[in-house]
Amino acid sequence: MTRPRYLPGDLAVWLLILAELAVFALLFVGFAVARAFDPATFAAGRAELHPGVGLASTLSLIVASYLVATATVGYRRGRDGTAVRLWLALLVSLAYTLGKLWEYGQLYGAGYHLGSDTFFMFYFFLTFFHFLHVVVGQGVLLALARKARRPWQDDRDTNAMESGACYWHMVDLVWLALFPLLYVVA
Amino acid sequence: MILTLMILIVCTALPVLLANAGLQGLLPLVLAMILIKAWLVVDRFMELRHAPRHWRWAVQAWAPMVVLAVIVAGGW
Amino acid sequence: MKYQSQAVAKPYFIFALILFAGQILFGLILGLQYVVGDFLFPEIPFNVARMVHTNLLIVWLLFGFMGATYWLVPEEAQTELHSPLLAKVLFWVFAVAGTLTILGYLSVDYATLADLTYNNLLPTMGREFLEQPTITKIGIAVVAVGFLYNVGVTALKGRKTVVNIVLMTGLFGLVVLWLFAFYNPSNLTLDKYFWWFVVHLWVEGVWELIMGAILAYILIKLTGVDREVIEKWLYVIIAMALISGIIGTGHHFFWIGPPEYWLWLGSVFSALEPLPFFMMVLFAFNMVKRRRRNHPNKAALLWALGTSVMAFLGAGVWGFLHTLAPVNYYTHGSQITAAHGHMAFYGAYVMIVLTIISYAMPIMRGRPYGNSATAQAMEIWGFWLMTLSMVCITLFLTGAGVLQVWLQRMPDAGEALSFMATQDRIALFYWMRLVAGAFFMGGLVVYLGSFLIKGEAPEPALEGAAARA
Amino acid sequence: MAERFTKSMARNIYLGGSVFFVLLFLALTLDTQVRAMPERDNRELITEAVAKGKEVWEHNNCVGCHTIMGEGAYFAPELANVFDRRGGGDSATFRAYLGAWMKAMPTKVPGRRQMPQFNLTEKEVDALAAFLEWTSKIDDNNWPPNIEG
Repeated sequence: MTRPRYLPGDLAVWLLILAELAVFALLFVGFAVARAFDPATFAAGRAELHPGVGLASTLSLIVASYLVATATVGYRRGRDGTAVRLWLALLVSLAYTLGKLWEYGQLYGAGYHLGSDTFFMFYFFLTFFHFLHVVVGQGVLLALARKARRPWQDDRDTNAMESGACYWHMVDLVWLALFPLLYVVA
Repeated sequence: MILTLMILIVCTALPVLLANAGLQGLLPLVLAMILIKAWLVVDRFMELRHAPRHWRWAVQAWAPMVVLAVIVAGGW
Repeated sequence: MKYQSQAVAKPYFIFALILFAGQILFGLILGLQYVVGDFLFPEIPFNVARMVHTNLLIVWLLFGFMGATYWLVPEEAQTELHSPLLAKVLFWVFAVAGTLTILGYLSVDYATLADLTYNNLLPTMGREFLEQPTITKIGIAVVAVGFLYNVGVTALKGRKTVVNIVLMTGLFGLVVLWLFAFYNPSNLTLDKYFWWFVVHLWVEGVWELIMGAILAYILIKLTGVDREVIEKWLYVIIAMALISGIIGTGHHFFWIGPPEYWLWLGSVFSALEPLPFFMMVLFAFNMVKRRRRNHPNKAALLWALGTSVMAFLGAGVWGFLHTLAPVNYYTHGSQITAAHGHMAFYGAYVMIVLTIISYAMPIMRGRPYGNSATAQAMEIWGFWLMTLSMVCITLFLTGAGVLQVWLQRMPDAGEALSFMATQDRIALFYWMRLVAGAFFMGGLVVYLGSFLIKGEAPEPALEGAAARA
Repeated sequence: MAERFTKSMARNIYLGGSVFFVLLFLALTLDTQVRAMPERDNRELITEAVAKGKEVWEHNNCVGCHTIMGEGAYFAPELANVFDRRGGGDSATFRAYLGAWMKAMPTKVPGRRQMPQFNLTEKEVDALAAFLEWTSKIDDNNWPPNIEG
């Protein structure tokens, strides 16, 4: 038996997601073009980053995304534990936030900023722009977790839940491309 | 879902570990990993596997387009 | 007309159209001066004519926005305007101040005007589009605050529709951003940076909210589509406008001193600026396709659809043409900028004001279903004449711009033509633009003439409308 | 394939999106103004004469015909680099050129674009020259592409 095809979440959120993905895609292309013009600067800049922190950030976002995904499925089916999963996801994602802040502190202490060179311009803008998205996502998770804490109701707002979750996964998706581009490819 | 998570973790860690081990020429692997991870996130986590096809492909197309554009634009 | 106080919009619309005619007249003078350099010199030098042309545009659009607001806020809020008297007083204050300012431009030279108005106490004059004497700028601020208070109170005491919320947000932003007009530091780069807070964040920011709200209101009225549907699209469209447009300000920071990262940010975000305009086209045509009534005011519907298309072409497509930094490096400050400016202002803002006038004026003149078929036919002639003329103006200026870039900007230092030599070489395009401008004036005359035709559209039969849906 | 599309979600995106991008824009403005601009706009070179020159520039509505850094009317030549174009990058040469130019206006050549006679004093011409010289030294990402502007 096939279920009718169904888009999780709100159309408005999907329009936003498409727009955001387009912005990030254009920024990635810009990054690649700039890198082609000046590979030495980019290689030197990359050497200053901390791949360990980057890796840990990635893992924290993936795990959080997993928790959000299972929370959404559970919520739709009326299972318990949605709130717990969302709180856990929020907690896990804090590893990303703290890691990023630590790395900003390190780099800033070493004298790097938005205007240092083209690599750091992209590094700071891309990661900070993404960082802000994560912070917004964390706010969304917080709101959803508080909402889900309330006892089971018939009129569960699966629209809000799925919309928030998809936004969060979009943030994760962007990072999955951003992380290797910035930290790994040498 | 838990399987998806496992694959995502492996795909993320693998290039980093290999790079740390001093291997060169990892770019194709890194890009392939991006594609696999994006596929899983979109289809499983976002649950677009069951979404109307045009939505599924619109979002699924993103990662390949980025990878392709990066390859072309960067002349890699 | 559902509420008596909506009628205060009428003088605003009439005065707006008078200033519009003045704007086009001075546009023709400018177009002629481009090819006959000493035309009207020294009585009306180019800089004066241009100042009158652009300032009239801004002021008449503000009159149009105000009229539109006085018209639709009470109706949306389902209540009478807080103070029709205040609206009338502010109309006369603004009209007199505006007229005096224009007369000032024309009667004394600019330096004298600056001295007469004590510009040295708070120097704000002599910057593009902000040429108004400081006292006029203060006047605009005062009128705007009074206006905002009047409609704000009205909107708050009545029904809070999305149209009203978005419109009020846009107007509030308009007033707040106007305050940057008073900041004029000695540092030119700083001056320009915040000057764009007025200019860009008006036309590619808050004005888009105003435009979106008016368009949504018109579509609700003309198509009978459920308000709920139109309102959520309005939200999404203006969200896109702000998401792309705010950082999109960066495309003005390329060559005036701010750091290099604006080259990237400005390019990327303004590449998305056509998106909200494109959505507006889809939105308008979709709503019309799904219409549940056939409103007999065909002219208003044509204006509404035309606005969405021309705004997309002028602001979206022509903006994108030269917004990427590597392209803009060559086109910045060329006739391509002028081409984009003309079509964008006409398509987005002139046409939205003419749309609401086309809908509201007949009602205020006691013709609830629109003007007679003859008057509408004439108005539609005006629409096509003006719109096609503007398309031609834009194409000719684009041609001039491309040639200018080719001759003056692209070659290396030794081989590039000087500015004036280039101007001579592209004179043919300027002549053609002038002809197109004359046709535009013709279109405007036809359009204004349609107001003189008597009679009204008959009340529509109900069944016909239902059958279409 | 029912799609859900709610007004409340659209509103959240509008409000959230606007606040997000306004804050981001303000953060970038802060970085531009506080960190970057002092290195690029030579603000330490803004003398009294330069400031006075900007006033002369504004009081005579020069931007009504000319462009400066590409902004203004497109009727007369770009002036952000006129110091290099007409003065060859030398202050005294440029000052002499500007003084002679301002005196000679209008040319009254029939059919040609005319520049008004502004009756500037010697001091005002000095200030204007200082302003245009300072302007030519702003780091504007190497615009215009060539000396013709």
